[in-house]
Amino acid sequence: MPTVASFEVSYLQYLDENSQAVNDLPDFAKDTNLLTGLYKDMLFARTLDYRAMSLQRMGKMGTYPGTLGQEAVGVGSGSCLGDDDVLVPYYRGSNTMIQHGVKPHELLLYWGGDERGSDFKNPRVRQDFPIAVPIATQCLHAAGVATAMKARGQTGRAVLTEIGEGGTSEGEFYEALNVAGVWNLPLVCVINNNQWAISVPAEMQTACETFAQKGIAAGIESLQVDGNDVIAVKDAVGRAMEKARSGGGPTLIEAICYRLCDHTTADDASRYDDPEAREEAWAKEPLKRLGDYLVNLGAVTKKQLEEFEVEAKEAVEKEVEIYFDTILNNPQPVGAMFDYLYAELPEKTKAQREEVIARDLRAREGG
Amino acid sequence: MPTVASFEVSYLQYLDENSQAVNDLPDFAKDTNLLTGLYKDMLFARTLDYRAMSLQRMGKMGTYPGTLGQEAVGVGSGSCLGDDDVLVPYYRGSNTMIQHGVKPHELLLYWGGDERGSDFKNPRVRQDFPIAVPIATQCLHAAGVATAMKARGQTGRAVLTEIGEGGTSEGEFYEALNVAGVWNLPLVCVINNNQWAISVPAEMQTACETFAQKGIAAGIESLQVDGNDVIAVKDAVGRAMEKARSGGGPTLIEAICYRLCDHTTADDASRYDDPEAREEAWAKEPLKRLGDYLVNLGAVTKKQLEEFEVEAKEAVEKEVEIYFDTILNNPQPVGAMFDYLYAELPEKTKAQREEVIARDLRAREGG
Amino acid sequence: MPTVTLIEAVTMAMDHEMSVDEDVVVLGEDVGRNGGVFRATDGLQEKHGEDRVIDTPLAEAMIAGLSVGMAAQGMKPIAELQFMGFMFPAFNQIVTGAARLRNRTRGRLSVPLVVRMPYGGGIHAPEHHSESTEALFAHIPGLKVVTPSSPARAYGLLLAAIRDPDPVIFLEPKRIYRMVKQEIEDDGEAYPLETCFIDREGDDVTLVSWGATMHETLLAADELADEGISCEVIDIATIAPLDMPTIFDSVEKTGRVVIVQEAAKTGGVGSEIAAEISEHRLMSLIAPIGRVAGYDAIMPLAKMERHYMPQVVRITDEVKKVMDYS
Amino acid sequence: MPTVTLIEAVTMAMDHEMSVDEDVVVLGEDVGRNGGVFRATDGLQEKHGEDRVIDTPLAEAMIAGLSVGMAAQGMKPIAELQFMGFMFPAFNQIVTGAARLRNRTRGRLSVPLVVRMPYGGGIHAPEHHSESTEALFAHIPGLKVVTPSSPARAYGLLLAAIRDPDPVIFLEPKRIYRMVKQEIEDDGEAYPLETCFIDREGDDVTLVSWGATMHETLLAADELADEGISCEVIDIATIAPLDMPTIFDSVEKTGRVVIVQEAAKTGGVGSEIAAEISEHRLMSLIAPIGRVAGYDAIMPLAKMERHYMPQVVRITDEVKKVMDYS
Ligand SMILES: Cc1ncc(C[n+]2csc(CCOP(=O)(O)OP(=O)(O)O)c2C)c(N)n1
Ligand SMILES: Cc1ncc(C[n+]2csc(CCOP(=O)(O)OP(=O)(O)O)c2C)c(N)n1
Ligand SMILES: [Mg+2]
Ligand SMILES: [Mg+2]
Repeated sequence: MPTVASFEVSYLQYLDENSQAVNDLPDFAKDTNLLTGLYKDMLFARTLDYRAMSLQRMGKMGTYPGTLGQEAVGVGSGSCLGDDDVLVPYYRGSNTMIQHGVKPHELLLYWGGDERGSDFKNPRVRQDFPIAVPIATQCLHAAGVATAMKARGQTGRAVLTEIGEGGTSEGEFYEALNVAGVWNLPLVCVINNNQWAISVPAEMQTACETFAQKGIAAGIESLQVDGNDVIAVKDAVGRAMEKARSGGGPTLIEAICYRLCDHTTADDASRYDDPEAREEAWAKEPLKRLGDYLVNLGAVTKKQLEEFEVEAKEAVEKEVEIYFDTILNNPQPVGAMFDYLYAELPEKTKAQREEVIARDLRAREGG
Repeated sequence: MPTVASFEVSYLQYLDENSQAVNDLPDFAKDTNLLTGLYKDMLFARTLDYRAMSLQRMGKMGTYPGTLGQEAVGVGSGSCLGDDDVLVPYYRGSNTMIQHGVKPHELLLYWGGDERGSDFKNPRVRQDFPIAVPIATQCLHAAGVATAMKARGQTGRAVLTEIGEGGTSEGEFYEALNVAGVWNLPLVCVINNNQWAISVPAEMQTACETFAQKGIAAGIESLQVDGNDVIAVKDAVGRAMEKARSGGGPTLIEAICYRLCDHTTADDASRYDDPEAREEAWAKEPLKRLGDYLVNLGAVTKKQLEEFEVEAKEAVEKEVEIYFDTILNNPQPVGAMFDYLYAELPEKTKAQREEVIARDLRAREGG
Repeated sequence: MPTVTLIEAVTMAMDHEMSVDEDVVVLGEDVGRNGGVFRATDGLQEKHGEDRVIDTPLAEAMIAGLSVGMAAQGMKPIAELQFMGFMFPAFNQIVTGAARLRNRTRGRLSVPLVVRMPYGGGIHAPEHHSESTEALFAHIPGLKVVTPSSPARAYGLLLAAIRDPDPVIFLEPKRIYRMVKQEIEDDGEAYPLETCFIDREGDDVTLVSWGATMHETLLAADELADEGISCEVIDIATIAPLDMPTIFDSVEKTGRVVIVQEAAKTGGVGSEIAAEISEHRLMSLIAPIGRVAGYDAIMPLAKMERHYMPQVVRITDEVKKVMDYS
Repeated sequence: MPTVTLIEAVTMAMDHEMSVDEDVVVLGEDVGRNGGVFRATDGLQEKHGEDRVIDTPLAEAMIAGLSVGMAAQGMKPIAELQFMGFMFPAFNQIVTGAARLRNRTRGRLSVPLVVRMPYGGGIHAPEHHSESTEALFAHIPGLKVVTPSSPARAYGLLLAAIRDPDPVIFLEPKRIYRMVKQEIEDDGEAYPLETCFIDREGDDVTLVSWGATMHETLLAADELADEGISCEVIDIATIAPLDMPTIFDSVEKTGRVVIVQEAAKTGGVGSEIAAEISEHRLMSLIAPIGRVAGYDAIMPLAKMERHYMPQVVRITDEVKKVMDYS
């Protein structure tokens, strides 16, 4: 039987588990300031994460999906986004979003149960999509944004979207890649393969040996990267975005890491996760990976790393303050429930709006 | 970048376009009686097709999806089904269904607008699914049947399902393959790549160079066959079914042919099909392919081929008679609309059943 | 003025809006070269190009989801789903995507999208090609749902739908695609949404319908007029949000209502109309509210479909029942 | 007799039926090792094995479609969808697959399937986790739709659903998953479907509800009793097909009806109930039919959700309005 088509999936890593460079570093990674910046951003991510979880435990926030162990995926990908690019994130995309310009307090608002958290105020991200909770739906929105860019001949723009490895079992993921392939859309899709879909391990999602190979079904370029190595993530996503911006079409990138936290604050991973596997994964985690590298290189000192932590905590605290200030001193009026349903509220619904406002007023007046 | 996974798609053909054997024939194909049988079955398929279309033109049947040029795909696949296997067909699966034991007049009833056409009476096919019109839904049903077989430890049984190449763009197709892969289900999925999804050519569905490679996204064995070569189809599907029955898991098979008819009787392919491409495709069509081979071999004479045509016409006519007899002399009572909704009709709906029966009676009595 | 069928009016409206607004694009299965399986997009690709009349891969979720993304960028996609029976894969994107984006982002992003689809039975189509499930859309906040009952309304309402800044589900009653012709000026005049049309004035009973069954409803009104029963006939046209005041006014006048829908009776749009009347105009009623509807059964295949659907005689019978009530 | 919560009763029913019927299997996302995100399948995999309590890949269409195939082979799958907000990808398979197979094959194949899913708001869950769209299922011929309002009903109705030879959508009001405990004998006694429960007898007004809002409805009835208004309270339990005779009898007695639903008002199940009453018991009514419902708005995120939902005061206000009517 003659072979009529053949395919390969490659794997990209720059820093190995011991923070040793195993490949010639890409140019950007020769800039230790830039790397230190990435380190700080990952540290901010982790700090925000811990803080959000503590807020949730104190009953001051809703369910929150942590990103522990996945900081390199979000920070590395998000750092590749330019002013004209559009991010279409998934619910665990906080770090990607922040990299592009979403304010951390907006994320707190969203997960705290306030819709204004998706009304990103930074002009740079006004076109970005809000968090997608229904899994895989975001991939199609991303393909749609990319279709608009292509239809309007906007070279120089591209779309980044992300999904969990579990989400790749949804048909809409595949439909999005397929249309991106056949229309050669400026789309990059990053799979955060954190090994778990809530309690279901990656090997129970698919018989595939890689998640990257799912791109072969769409005829698009597909590769794997070490998702604990922010240099590898940034390099792969950066090149893919650049390719997309210049008309080269879509790319699928699987970033392999490990979800070191519970699925969300509503979950308890100890029910299903193997402590040993988790222990092993801790040894590979992205902050240590890059921190050790920078220290070994002499670019930063251990002491500086500790100072960064203090800075990160302060920065997070500022965001938490804005969050509290907003929900406590400036809550949404109840009529807001109706104010963004349509450009103009239908006649039929106006009485309902009045009712909810009147009821609220009455309740406040001590009814 | 090291390669972490690699894949190949191979192509199977035994008889080339000139009816020359290009490979050692599989054992079954050395039996010229068997091949003659396949020829007759394909001829029956084509004859039924033409007759169904003429019935439709005369207003005596509903919309009908022809199988011209695709007879080898249906007959070849269907001939691999055993008593214990289950077929989950798509709407263009008439020939596969007939091979397994569905009565041709049942298909006429179905497309003629009578639900009884899906109540297959042959015990051999009582478990087969009816035709699936919503594209790709059948793939999941097939995976479900295969799941039941596996759960019950029924080795020796397998499921065959089929889909058009256009249908592979639907997410449910991919979801079915993915679960079949990860659960190692006894499932064979045949893609009838007839080059068209109504008016949309195959190259507008996907960037893939083969439809077979879509199986790589599910981690399952995938190959291409010449869909005009019934020997190749039968060989590939037969081996895949055998593998599935013995616990070897799923296979995806793309059979390449050409839709030589309109999409259905409601379509006019001349609006979009290129006459030259169609002309070329006629030269490769499956009946000619096998007929010439058998004549060249001396296994049948040209005269015999003509006799087969007469036989086929007679056989089709018998089915048409049963069809007419059923719809004219034994139509469904109107209450049937309610009789199979649930095992037992809900109280709430009983009055509606009585109403429709009473109205019908009144209308007949000349109201 | 061209004399056109309902489906030609649909084409005319899309053509008009594509000509004046370059953000308007058409996408779907077979809408391009083939001009749509019903020919609703006939000639549009030739005129406006392959970039604006786009044959998509075969995947309805994709068509809807892609449209959401395009619309969020300010384009105005008109997505065709081939039949209402095949809208279900797209339902997720319509409900969780299109209907919500404006609300979710407090107005930052919006979805000026039209999803067109032919619906309803009576053309002896194959399985899954004849259903009427408009009620599923009508229950979803954030959507508008519109259906025309004549060529002029098809033209005017589709223009309104395309120009509407929010997602509109535009349901085309395929049974009457070519039933009547009407003179229509291609002048780009849209009809208002959320507005019922009173197609016949009358005093004894209010008949409310939409889409294809407007045809039977008007025929029934004719027949009943011969018998001395004066029907007011309302085409709701916009299924959601409903213009109840027009219906209320009529009910105040007549005191009797019969609602005619092709969809299964239980949970149909007719139930909502009846519920609204029983909440807000109960005391105007002098007879029970009649609903003539498709049965709570699965739409039968061609041989039996006529028994399923509301025929004129079912409407006249119901009206007489309501009139005889005392 | 064990004293259990509603969710424990759900587990108990599945456990019971899996123990006596080997065709019963449970499948869904995280139902196995994790015991379900709400723990509804807690302990089932340990007891019945990985082959019968199956963690699936993450794909709802797949879960539903697979279940149709399994059921057609005579298995009795209980499919869990994690939240009602994620049922949309499965809707195609539920409507075009599960609901129709018996009818399509004239009874040759059938789908003894239960699709379970938690629904409703009030637990401060994230976006898309709080909707109530039961009306979408209730409009589909071929489906049954059931929701319990107490642990005992959860147990009895779920057993009935599993034993039912046709597809049943079993909606679990997650807000009351752990609200009350009840003593239940694990005796395998099913409750009847298509049967309303009269939870409180009364003369002045009939309150009709289902699921979680039964809680507020009963509280409202208590409050109203203090004010001298006697409420009859009905839990419809089976949303489709509806047991209207029980409601009709009550309306004949009281002449007044208030329907309470958490879902958006327009096109909800309450509209169907009101429509049925206005068709068949109009003349028993001495006041307009009141509907207390979720607003026709998108369920707000946690901070505002309480304003969206029918609170006790909204019910008592509506009842008083209906009582004051003259
Ligand atoms: C369509 C849909 N189904 C189910 C869920 C519930 N759910 C939320 S997260 C999750 C697991 C996702 O795993 P994965 O895709 O690997 O992403 P991760 O959470 O690991 O980042 C599930 C099942 C959902 N949000 N959307
Ligand atoms: C879900 C769904 N969408 C759309 C259709 C309408 N439709 C029927 S056949 C067809 C084209 C299918 O092409 P392909 O899958 O290649 O199969 P073929 O008809 O060529 O055998 C379409 C779009 C359908 N039946 N189901
Ligand atoms: Mg994951
Ligand atoms: Mg095809």
